[in-house]
Formats: sequence, C-alpha cells, structure tokens
Amino acid sequence: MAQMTTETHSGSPHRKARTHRVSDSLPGETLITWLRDMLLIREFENRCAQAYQQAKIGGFCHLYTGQEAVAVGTIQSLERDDPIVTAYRDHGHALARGMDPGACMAEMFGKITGCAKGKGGSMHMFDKPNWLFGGHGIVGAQTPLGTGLAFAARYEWEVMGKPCPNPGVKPGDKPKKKVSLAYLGDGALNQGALHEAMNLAGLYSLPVIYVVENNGYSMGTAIERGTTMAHDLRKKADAYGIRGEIIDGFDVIDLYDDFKPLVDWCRENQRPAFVDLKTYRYLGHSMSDPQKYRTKEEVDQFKGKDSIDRLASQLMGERKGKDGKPILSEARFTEIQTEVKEAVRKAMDFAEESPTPDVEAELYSDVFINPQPNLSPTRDYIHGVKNPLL
Amino acid sequence: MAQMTTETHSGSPHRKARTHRVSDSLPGETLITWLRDMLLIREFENRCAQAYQQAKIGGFCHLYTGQEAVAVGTIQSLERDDPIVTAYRDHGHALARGMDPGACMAEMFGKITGCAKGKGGSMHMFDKPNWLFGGHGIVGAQTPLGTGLAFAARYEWEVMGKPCPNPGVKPGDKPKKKVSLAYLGDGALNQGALHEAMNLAGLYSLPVIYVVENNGYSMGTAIERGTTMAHDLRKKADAYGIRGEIIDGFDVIDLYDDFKPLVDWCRENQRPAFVDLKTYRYLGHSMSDPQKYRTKEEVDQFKGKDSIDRLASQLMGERKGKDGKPILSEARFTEIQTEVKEAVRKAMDFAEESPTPDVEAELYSDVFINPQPNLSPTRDYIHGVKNPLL
Amino acid sequence: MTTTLEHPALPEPAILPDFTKPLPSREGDRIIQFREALREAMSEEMRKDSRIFLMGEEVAQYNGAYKISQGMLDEFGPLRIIDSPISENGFAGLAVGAAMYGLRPIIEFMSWSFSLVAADQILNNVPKMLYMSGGQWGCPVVFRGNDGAGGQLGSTHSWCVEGLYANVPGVKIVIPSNPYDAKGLLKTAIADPDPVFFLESERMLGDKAHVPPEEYYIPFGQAALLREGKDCTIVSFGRPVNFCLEADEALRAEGIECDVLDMRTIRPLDIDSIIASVKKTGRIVVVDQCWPFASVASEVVTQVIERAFDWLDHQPLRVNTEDVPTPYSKVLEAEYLPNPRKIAAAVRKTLAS
Amino acid sequence: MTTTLEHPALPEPAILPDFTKPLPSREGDRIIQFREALREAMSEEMRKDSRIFLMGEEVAQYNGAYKISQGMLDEFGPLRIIDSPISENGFAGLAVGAAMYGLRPIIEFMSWSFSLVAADQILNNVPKMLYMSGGQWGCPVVFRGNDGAGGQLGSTHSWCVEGLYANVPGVKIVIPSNPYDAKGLLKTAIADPDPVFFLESERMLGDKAHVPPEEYYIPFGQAALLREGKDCTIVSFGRPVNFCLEADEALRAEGIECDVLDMRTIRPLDIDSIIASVKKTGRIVVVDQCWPFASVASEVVTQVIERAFDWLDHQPLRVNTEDVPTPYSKVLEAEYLPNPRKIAAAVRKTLAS
Ligand SMILES: Cc1ncc(C[n+]2csc(CCOP(=O)(O)OP(=O)(O)O)c2C)c(N)n1
Ligand SMILES: Cc1ncc(C[n+]2csc(CCOP(=O)(O)OP(=O)(O)O)c2C)c(N)n1
Ligand SMILES: [Mg+2]
Ligand SMILES: [Mg+2]
Repeated sequence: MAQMTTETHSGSPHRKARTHRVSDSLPGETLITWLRDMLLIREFENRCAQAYQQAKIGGFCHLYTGQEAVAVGTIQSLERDDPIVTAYRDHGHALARGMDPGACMAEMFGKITGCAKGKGGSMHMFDKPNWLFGGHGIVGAQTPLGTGLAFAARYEWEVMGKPCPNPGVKPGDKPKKKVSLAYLGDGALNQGALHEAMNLAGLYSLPVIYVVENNGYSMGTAIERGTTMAHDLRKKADAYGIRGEIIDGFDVIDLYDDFKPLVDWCRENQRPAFVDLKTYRYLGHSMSDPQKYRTKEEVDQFKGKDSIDRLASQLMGERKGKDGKPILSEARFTEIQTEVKEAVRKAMDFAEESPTPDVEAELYSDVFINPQPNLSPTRDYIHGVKNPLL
Repeated sequence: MAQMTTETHSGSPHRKARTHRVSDSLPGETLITWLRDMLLIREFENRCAQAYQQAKIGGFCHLYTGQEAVAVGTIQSLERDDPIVTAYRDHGHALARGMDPGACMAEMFGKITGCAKGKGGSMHMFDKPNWLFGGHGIVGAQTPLGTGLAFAARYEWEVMGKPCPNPGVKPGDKPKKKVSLAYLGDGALNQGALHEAMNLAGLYSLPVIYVVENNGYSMGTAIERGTTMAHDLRKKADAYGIRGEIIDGFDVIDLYDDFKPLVDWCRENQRPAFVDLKTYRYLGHSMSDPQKYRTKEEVDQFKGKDSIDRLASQLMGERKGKDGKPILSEARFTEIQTEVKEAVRKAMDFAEESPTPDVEAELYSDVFINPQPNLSPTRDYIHGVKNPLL
Repeated sequence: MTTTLEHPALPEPAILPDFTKPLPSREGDRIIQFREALREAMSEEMRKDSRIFLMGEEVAQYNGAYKISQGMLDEFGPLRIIDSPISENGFAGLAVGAAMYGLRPIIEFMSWSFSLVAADQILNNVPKMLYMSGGQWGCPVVFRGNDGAGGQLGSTHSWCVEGLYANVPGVKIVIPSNPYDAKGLLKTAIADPDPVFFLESERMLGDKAHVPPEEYYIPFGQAALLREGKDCTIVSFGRPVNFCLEADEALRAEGIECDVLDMRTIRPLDIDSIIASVKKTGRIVVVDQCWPFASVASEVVTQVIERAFDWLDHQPLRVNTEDVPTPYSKVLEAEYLPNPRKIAAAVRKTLAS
Repeated sequence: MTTTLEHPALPEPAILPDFTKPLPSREGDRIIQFREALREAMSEEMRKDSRIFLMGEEVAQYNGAYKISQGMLDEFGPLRIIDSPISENGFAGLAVGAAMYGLRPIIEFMSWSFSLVAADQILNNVPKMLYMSGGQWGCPVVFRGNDGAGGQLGSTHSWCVEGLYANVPGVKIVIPSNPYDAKGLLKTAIADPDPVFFLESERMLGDKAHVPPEEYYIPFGQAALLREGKDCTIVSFGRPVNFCLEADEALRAEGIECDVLDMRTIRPLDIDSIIASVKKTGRIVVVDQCWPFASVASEVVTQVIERAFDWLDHQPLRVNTEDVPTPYSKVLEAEYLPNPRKIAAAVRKTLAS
C-alpha cells in the first residue's frame, strides 16, 4: 500500500527561507477569526456526519475535516468580492466565505431555507452575496467556470467600464481588478476540462488561480496512481506558461504567507496561477468509504500536524500581542469553542425545524427565469419562492 | 499578421550535432522509394484538388501538400504492423502506409471501391491490412485511440501471450513489442482528449508516440494564438513525464535520423513520447480558405525548403552510391515522376469508373456486425458487400 | 411596449422585447443572406448591450469559418469578438462562468457536431444552474452554430443535435428555416435571460430573402403557418421545412392541400398550433432531420396523440433521416436525408386509407 | 448449439451464445445480489476469453466504488482489472482503440452521469466506427455503470442517459430490472461483437434474487411478460419495472389486470411483444425514468401508433420523471420520479373513458 508521509506531502522547502511575512502585519483578532472559522468547519462537519448517520442528510456528502486551513487561508487572502468556485467537497468554502451555517445545513436537510432551497444538496453550495459560484459535482467541470469568472471580472473593467450589478455593487462603483479562485481536487488534474481551462487562462491572460486541494487521494486512488508527475505538479502549469507553486496547507499562517502574495501578483498582473496545495482529509472520501487504501498510521501522522491545533497553540503560545502576552488566552479559546458549538447547534435546529419545499411551488420552479408556455409536455414552469440568501 | 520563418519554425539545433546517423546504413533504393512515396502524395493531392473543383469530391477535403516528409519519414521508421491513427488530413498517411491510391481516390469519389466503401470520405481513410486505424474528423479524438492501440499491442504480449488475429498474423506467431503512432495537428493540442490520453500513456507506460504535425496553423489561427508555450511544446510532454522532442520535418532523412531512434527507444522501453514535428502546409486548410492569415512570402519561404526538392537533389547530388555516383540519375528521376503520374492517373480512372454504392445494399449495412430485428423503427440492418481492402 | 421581467437571479430586471408589436412584412426587396441576417442580429444586440460578446473558433481574425461574423472584429474589437482555441468544453464552460458573473456570451460552435466534446458543460451546467443554485444564478448563454447533415460531411460532422439535446429540460431550442426568422429569433435568443441553443444550417447560410430594415423580434413558441390546406398537416422545423414546401407544391398539383407548419422553436413547442391544424385536417406528417428513435418527431407524434387522438383519421406518420450513421457518398447521403419525395409519399399515405 | 457469425470486420468468426436453449428457472434458492450477478457475468466471460479486460475508476484496488468488481483484481490481476484516473473521455477512447485492435474492453463508468464528458467518444466513435470504416472495424466495447435518479444525488449525478443516447443508431442498449436478467444480459453483451451500453442502477445493486448456477445468456430484443392481464398493457424498462409490478399489484386489488412487459433492451426494442399485448388490451401505459420530451417513452408511443393505431381504445399514456432537473430534497425527488401511484393512475385513466 502506498504510504504518504508528512515529509513528502508538504510545501516546497524554499518557503521556509522567506524573509518577509505578510502575516506579520495581521492583527491578532484576525488570526483569532481564522481559528474560529476553522473550528466552525470542524464542528459543522462533525455534526454533518451525525446527521448523515441519522439519515437526515441524503445523497453524497463529502466532509472537509482536515482541510480547514485551505479554505480559510486562501479565502482570507482575497477581497470579499473576488469570485470563487469549487467542487463538491464544499462546506468548508461556504462557511469560510461567510455562508450562514443554518442555510448550509438546511440545504443538506433538503429544506426550503437551504442555500439552494433544498434543490442542490451537499455538493451544491451556492452563495451569491458571498461570491461563491457554487460547489459542483462533476470532477473538473468547475475549472472552466472559474476561468469564466476571471474572464468576466476582467471584461467588466476592460470593456464595460463599470461593474456588473452583482451583490454589494453600488451605482457609480468603479470596476476593479479581481482574482477568481477555482478549487479542484487532485483527481481533477486528469480531466481534460482543466487543461482546456488552463490553456485559455494562459492565452487570454486571465486572473484565475487553480487551487489544487491535494489531499493525496481521489477516492481510493493515491495521487501517483492516477496522475503523472505527482511529485512535481508545477509541471502541469509550466505546460501552459502559467506560474505554478507548491504550498503547504497544514499551517494556515504559512499558507497565507505564500498564498496572499500570489493573489496580489495575479491581481496586479492579471495573470493566472496554479497551486499544488498540500493537505489531507481525515475522513473517508464520502460517507461510505472503508478506507482500505491507507493505513491508520498514515492518517494519524497527518492528524499530528493538525492545522487547528497548530494555530491554536501558536495563538496561545509563541504568537504574542503588543502586551507580550499570547494573543489568545485559554479562557477565550474555550469560549470560542463553546460559541462555535452553539452556532452549529443552532444551525442544526434551524435545519431541523425548517419546512421542506412545497412540492407544488418548487418542483417546477427555477428551471427558467423566463418561463413560457409549452416548454414542456408535462406542465408549465413557474416561479417559486425567493432564494433565502438573496 | 503573424509571420513565421523557416528559422524559428524548425527542429532544435542539437540535432545538427548528431554523430551517428541511422540513415547512413539505408540502401539507396530505400531512399528512392521514399522519394517516390513523397512524389506520389504530392501528385495525388494535386489531382484531388482538381477533382474537388470539378465537384467529383465533396464534403471537407484537407490536402497534405507540403507535409509529405512527415508521413513518409515517420512511417518508414516503423515496422509494417505497428498500428497508426491520424486526423482528417490523412491522404498522406494512407498512401505512405501503402494504401492503393485507387481505393483512396475512389473513397473520395464516394464509390463502393473506396477504402470505406464510399461511406467515409476524405477524412476517413481506414486501411486494416496496412494497420492504419483511420483518419478521424473530430480534432484530438484520435489521440485516445492511438493510446488504446498501444495498450492493446502491449496487452497482447503481456497478457494474452499471443497476437490478436489481425491481418498478416499467422497461427503460431509470437507477439512482439510494438509502437503505435497517434498523429495530431497543432490545433489538437488544445483538446482535453489529448491531455487525458497522455496522462494515461504516462501512467500505464504505453508505447505510443504523439506526433504533432505542427504546421503552424489550425485553420486561420497561428499556433501561438491558440496554444500556450508554442515556442516549446516539449513542456506539454513534461507535464506527463513523457519524453518530448522537437524534430524538423523538412528534410526526410534528418527526420528519420531523429525519429527512428525515438521509435526504437519507445519500443524497447515500452514508454510513450511526444514529438513537436515542424512542418508546413502549402495549401489552404481545406478547399475553401482565402488564406488571409498568412503572407505569400511566408508560404514561398517554406516552399523554398521543399522536402521533395531537397531529397531529390540529395539523391541526385551529395548522396553517392558504392560506385561513387549519385544514387539517383536524372533519367531515373524523370522515370519515377512519370510512373507516379501514371499511378495517380490510373487511380483517378479507377475512381471515376467505379460504381457508386448500391443504396439498397449499403445504406443500412455496416451499422452492426450482428444485426438483429427491431434495432430500428425504420427497417432491419443488413450486411453489405465486403470491404475491398479485406 | 416592452415588458420587464423580474427574478431574484436577475441583478436588474430583464427588458424583454415587445412581442405585441406586429412583425414587419416578409415581403420586400432588402434581400440578404441567412448568414448576414445572423450577423445583423448579433451586431444590433451587441451595439445595445456591452455585456454581450462573441467567442468561438475563427470568429474574429478569420471573419468566421462560414463568414457569419464577417466584419464584427472590425466593429467591436478583439475584446468582444474573440478567437478561441479548439477547446469547446473549455470555452463553453468559460461562458457559463462569465454568464453567472453577469455577462451575456454568444458562443459559436463551428458546428454543433463539435459540441459533443462540450456535452458536460452544455447539458449538466447550462440547463441546470438555475435549479441547482435554488434560483440564485441563471445561465444566459446563446450557443449557436451549424446543425444537420447535407454536404457530404460524413458521420462525425453531420449531427442534428436536437434529437439528443431536446430531451433535457432547462434550455430553449431554436431552429429557423429562413433568413427572416433567423434574424428575429436570434435577437430574441440574445435578449432572453435563459440559455438558448440556436441551430443553424450550413446548407442554408447562403439562402437569400427579404429581411426588413426595421428592428423586430420573433417570439419563441409560435409556429408559422406557411401554407394552408385542409387535407393534411405537415409539421417541421429547420431546414427540412423547405423540403415540406416543395412537397406541398408537388401535392397541390395532385389536388392535395396541406397546412405546412414551421415550428421555429422546439422548446417551447407550439403544440397548440399543431393541434388546431390537426383538428382541421385529421392527418399529420412530422418531418425531422434527426434519426427517428426517441426524436423530436416521436415527441410531436406523442403529444398529438395525447391531445387529439379522437380527431385523427389516420395514424400520424413521421419522416426522419434514415436510421444509420451519416454516409459520405452523395448517392447514399441523398437517400439518407428527408426529401420532398418521401414527405409527399407520407402525406399520400395518410390519405390513402 | 452456438451459432458462429462471420463478418469481414471480425478477424475470426464470432461465436454467439445458443439462444435456442431454454433458460434456467427463475425460481430457486441461490439468492445473490444484483451486484454479484454482474460480477459473475464478467468473471465467467473473462475466464473464457483473455481479450476481455475491465477498466474504470476504482474497479481494482478499491474493489469497485459499488463493490461490483469485488475480488476481481485478486482473480485476474492488475493487467486485466485496471484502475483508471478520472478521465472518462480518455479511457473510453482508449477502449475504442483497444477494441479495434482486437481486445474486448469492459468499461465501467462509476455513473453514466459521468459519461457526458466522454460523449464524443461514445457517440461519435463507438456507434459509427463500423460505418465510417466501411465495415473494416467494429467497436465491441461494453460500457456499463449506474444510470438513473433516486438516492438524492442531485441534478448532475442522476442522469438517465437512455433518453439521450437511444437516438443514436449503432449501439445496443440494455437495461435490466433484476439480478437474473442482469447476469444473462451482461453475458450476452460481452459476447456480442457490437458495442453495448449497459445501464445498471445504483438503487438496485443490493436487490436479491435467485440466480441459477448454470450458465445462461438472455437474448437481446425479447421482452419478459411479467404479469398477464386483459385490461391494459404496462411497458417499462430498468428499475421502474419494479414500480409497475407494484402498481399492478394495487390495481389487481381493484380488479384491473394488466400485462406488464419488461423490455430488458431498448435497442433492439421488442415492439412485437408490445403490439401483441396492445392488440389484446387496447390500452397502453409506458413508464420511463427519463425526462419526457423525445424520450424512449415517446418512441414506444410512436411505434405503437404506427403499428396498432386501429387497435387502441384509448390514447397511449406515458409516465416519465417530471420535466425538471433532478432535485436533491427527498420530498421533491420522490415526486420527481415515476412511482406506483402515478402508474396506477395512468392505467385507470386509460380505462376511464
Ligand atoms: C467526471 C466525473 N467522474 C467521476 C466522478 C466521481 N467522483 C466523485 S469525487 C471523485 C474523486 C475525486 O477526487 P479529488 O479530485 O482528489 O477530490 P477529493 O475528493 O479528494 O476532494 C470521483 C471519482 C465525478 N463526480 N465526475
Ligand atoms: C472538436 C472539433 N472542433 C472543431 C473542429 C473543426 N476543425 C477541423 S480542422 C480544424 C483545425 C485543426 O488544425 P490542426 O489541428 O492544426 O490541424 P491541421 O489542419 O493544421 O492539419 C478545426 C477547428 C473539429 N473538426 N473538431
Ligand atoms: Mg483528492
Ligand atoms: Mg495545424
């Protein structure tokens, strides 16, 4: 059996030698928010797992546990109106982007209060006000979309001279340079869609970053069994003249120190990039995965590098505030943990208590924005209730 | 307008420094056959153009004029039972592989004596006895097929221990190591299919060579307008851990000297390779192309490097036989030219005089090998006449 | 009087064309080609709305593989008329992302035959984005290009994708048969906030007809009754409509008079006009350039049966292409396609018993 | 007595199963799961023919995402049971090349929903290779995997591809409804020299039934008459057949007795059995898990109309899934799918007037 180690599956060493750390200027409170976000994701996923066991969640459900630093660290490197798109392992991104945990959980419960009114499920977390253009189920298919988001963001300032009327945009706002993120799993490296997308991004010079959440496996397939050049994925980027980086995803501050300058570079130069972001998932691929393809020791090794523990201990230890004391006291940490538990409990209650979609109003709505007669032999399409996030 | 030059669009310089030339050991007669093959393709395509003007050929018709050295030089580097597959610009490969020019021309005339019984047309030259697994119309779609040919060729010796009963295979024959060639145009570099194929070939270690017939344009799009890293396509191969080479396609002997060792290496090691083979097409993309995307000077510059002229002058000049005289006399050259003209004239006559397919027998045949009742609401499928090449 | 349409997925209300305005006359002497009609439709809309861009293979510098976009690069510049590499899946997906962000892409497939490599984007994402996102994002892309056999392009290049794609709910499918309709329908397609598959025919791009100078939009879901007759209803869409008119011509010489209906859009399907006609004639022949099995023709027959079973004097008949891969050879292809002879024969058959 | 089939594209004559042999009994106590039946079919054929290999995502080391290929890696080794990367278009095309060369690939799509990224290979190359090559090469690949909605997989993962792919001539399409049929049909598919799309259902993989120990092959194009009745004909294929049986059960309690036909293969379609039944009952309901527009249900209705118009006492009715992208929410999905209630209602409707 393939055995991955925390040594081999990590960021490139040059990273260690960095002299300037952009994170140095971050206020302590910001880092505490990150910790809170990561804790929130962890707790949220734990409760998802329970709800799935209780058959309150159906379909495919892919948990983010272990990868929290990736969503949080990358999203914190963005502006809030930079568009992002991801695959089906998307709860982490949704929460990190600020989706209400209630809307996220209610979606999985198939309730009308869910972010997709219960029509999407776990794989389809969409959040327009937070510029999250969806979780997507077909491996790789979101990468051309991310490319299109970058295209549009560039088009609005280059061609239109004004921003598209998206949430938060006010009349008279000037368009600005943006960056889009397209997250993908390591398994998506083998889909033609990604390659076409990267070539287009390189040719048209689009500000998109392809973030490979490289957790070493696509289902039961270790990366080197499915992907050539797994030991240096930057070669995939070289093929399109795109800047490629390997970034360690186990320490969220390190990650930010590597990723934020890259985002800035892409924004400034309006060029694409590609990141092999090393991470690890603690749980099975989805809810039914006996995980015979890896050892318990391997999983434990990575759990030993847990990004939440690490950040917590940094904030409670070496990372000192102006007063020379650690940024985070133990008491405050416990408080945050309680608060997060409470937030997720509320989300569960909200999901539980929300009504299911009204079949008559919802089955045939959201198919067309402009429904017309005779689009279907069955019946007419209609407009349903307004999405709760809008 | 992009201007390509014979300087920039050529093989890598290291080639010049080669010490050992595999072509040195080739008998003069062999080289004369190559010249004949190239002349045959040139003449054949000229007559195609005429026939197309006269509306004897229909549909899309892509001529090979200018690229002759590629088909001849690469195919001469193979064993006769190494499988190959190509795109729609396929007359050159068919003739170089030994297809009867009559069957090739009759196909384009839509006659029952054509290699695909008139069902395929210009883009679909298939020749089973000559191990040509087709010309194919969808850009890039033949590259997974070439990968599959290599897979099967490897499988027959590794798993079956005997060759599949293909043409020329005799009972008791031992299976052997083969190499497959998948030709593609430079435009096909941008199709996801190629990337999936190359990753598979790299992973499974398949003996396939992806031969990019890089003529600098896909229709009216100069390569650097459609393909990133056009100045070093080997980067595309690096992304899959595949050996990549740039080879000059204007001198067939040079080409052979570069390509033959690569074929041998792939065969021996059962590994894939990728070749950026620089060539140029003299005519339009297909029969209706005003060619505004390039200058007459550019075309003339490349015509000045014509591979047929070059080989002819080598064989009639510096290339001497044992007797110290040039391998090819002017008289013999004229003879060959006449012979080739005559062969193509005969092919034209054959195509002209052959009958069209019998509609009743052919429209509904070759849909299923095992036709059964009720496969169609329209009528039953049948068996038609036997393919003339079989 | 234009209508405005509001929907939570629309950041601003959409302004829909005024379909109550009577359409300008089809008669006149402003004779242009089908391809010019398409170009006019795109250019007119692009002048009004900077969100619209055109992307596809050879659309810009080459002026279009079929010269549909001729001159548009000059007018709109390279940021809005964009040459793409041969990456249909990639740029179809790019359009999806761009449309979600707020742009209005027009994607030209050189041929719909090449849309198969983009099938996942155009069938999984385009028609379902609004539903999957619970009404947060629509996907207003117009995909257009050549569709249909004819011209000896062989098996892979002769797709009639309506036979495949019409099964999928979530897109509108438009298929004009003449330049006048092509312009009016394409303008409506571009203005519509939903995704549209717009099917042209390489065989018709040179067809000429009067196209009025004034602006007009043809509504979706309204068939055009091109000929009136009492004996049989002929229903078709796209290029074969022209074969139906020929067949009708021939039949009139025999004293058989048909209603000839050009559906113009497949989804929506103007079944009401079909039923009205069938209730008059009692007979129907459906003509479809796709393969027969599970085709739009099967659907029309089924809907007619569902709604007008008791009005029929003869079972509905369908004329499709023959049920084989498209052959190259001229003689085979001619027999493969629907043609006036086959259509007339089917009409006669409905009248025989 | 096996038959041998000769064709120029076959390097050696193909040996077809002996379909004259009566099939073993469906009754018995060798109770196995649907997934095991599939595994037995593949393993038995692979033992006999070294040209056959199985390729797909997670089929080898993981023992199959749905445990269909469990244990096959152990028996046949990594050269014949082959894990692939997530490259459906790539490995579908690899199979095409390998089949042309002389192998007999079985390609597992984890779900047919993922076959859309391979649409070009499976629709342009697979069904047309024999035709395009003028009879030189067939393309004997069996593509198999999960098809159909149910289980709350949402819009992109719930495809019923028969509604799309059945339009294309050149492939045989098989869709079993129970373990017994699944085994016999899959063995026939693997032995057949033509390409086959074999549609399984994740919802049925755990279904159990007697599967006889002796070897058997079920011929294509022969429907199974599962229930006999005089009142109405119910026709279906794949998983919904089971809903039809439930509906029939309920209807019998009301005194309504139906013929229930399990088509088992869509192409070939055993229209003869349908017509025979309709001539008896005068009524028909077609049940199809695909969207309605241009579906296999539309096709069945159309063929029935073409062949038995005068025998019908009521217009044929169809029960499809609802015409919307597949919703995730349990309540919506339950209403989306065809179910016994809807089927029984349709049957009653045919009897009402
Ligand atoms: C085109 C396609 N093929 C197959 C699948 C089934 N599938 C879903 S997730 C998955 C593994 C993906 O792994 P990876 O990209 O590494 O993401 P991770 O699950 O590790 O986050 C597969 C094969 C799919 N959704 N889409
Ligand atoms: C998937 C697909 N998209 C578009 C086309 C139309 N098309 C045919 S040839 C061609 C250009 C290909 O150029 P290249 O690969 O460089 O080959 P060349 O013609 O130069 O030999 C295009 C766009 C096609 N056949 N298939
Ligand atoms: Mg992974
Ligand atoms: Mg080229």
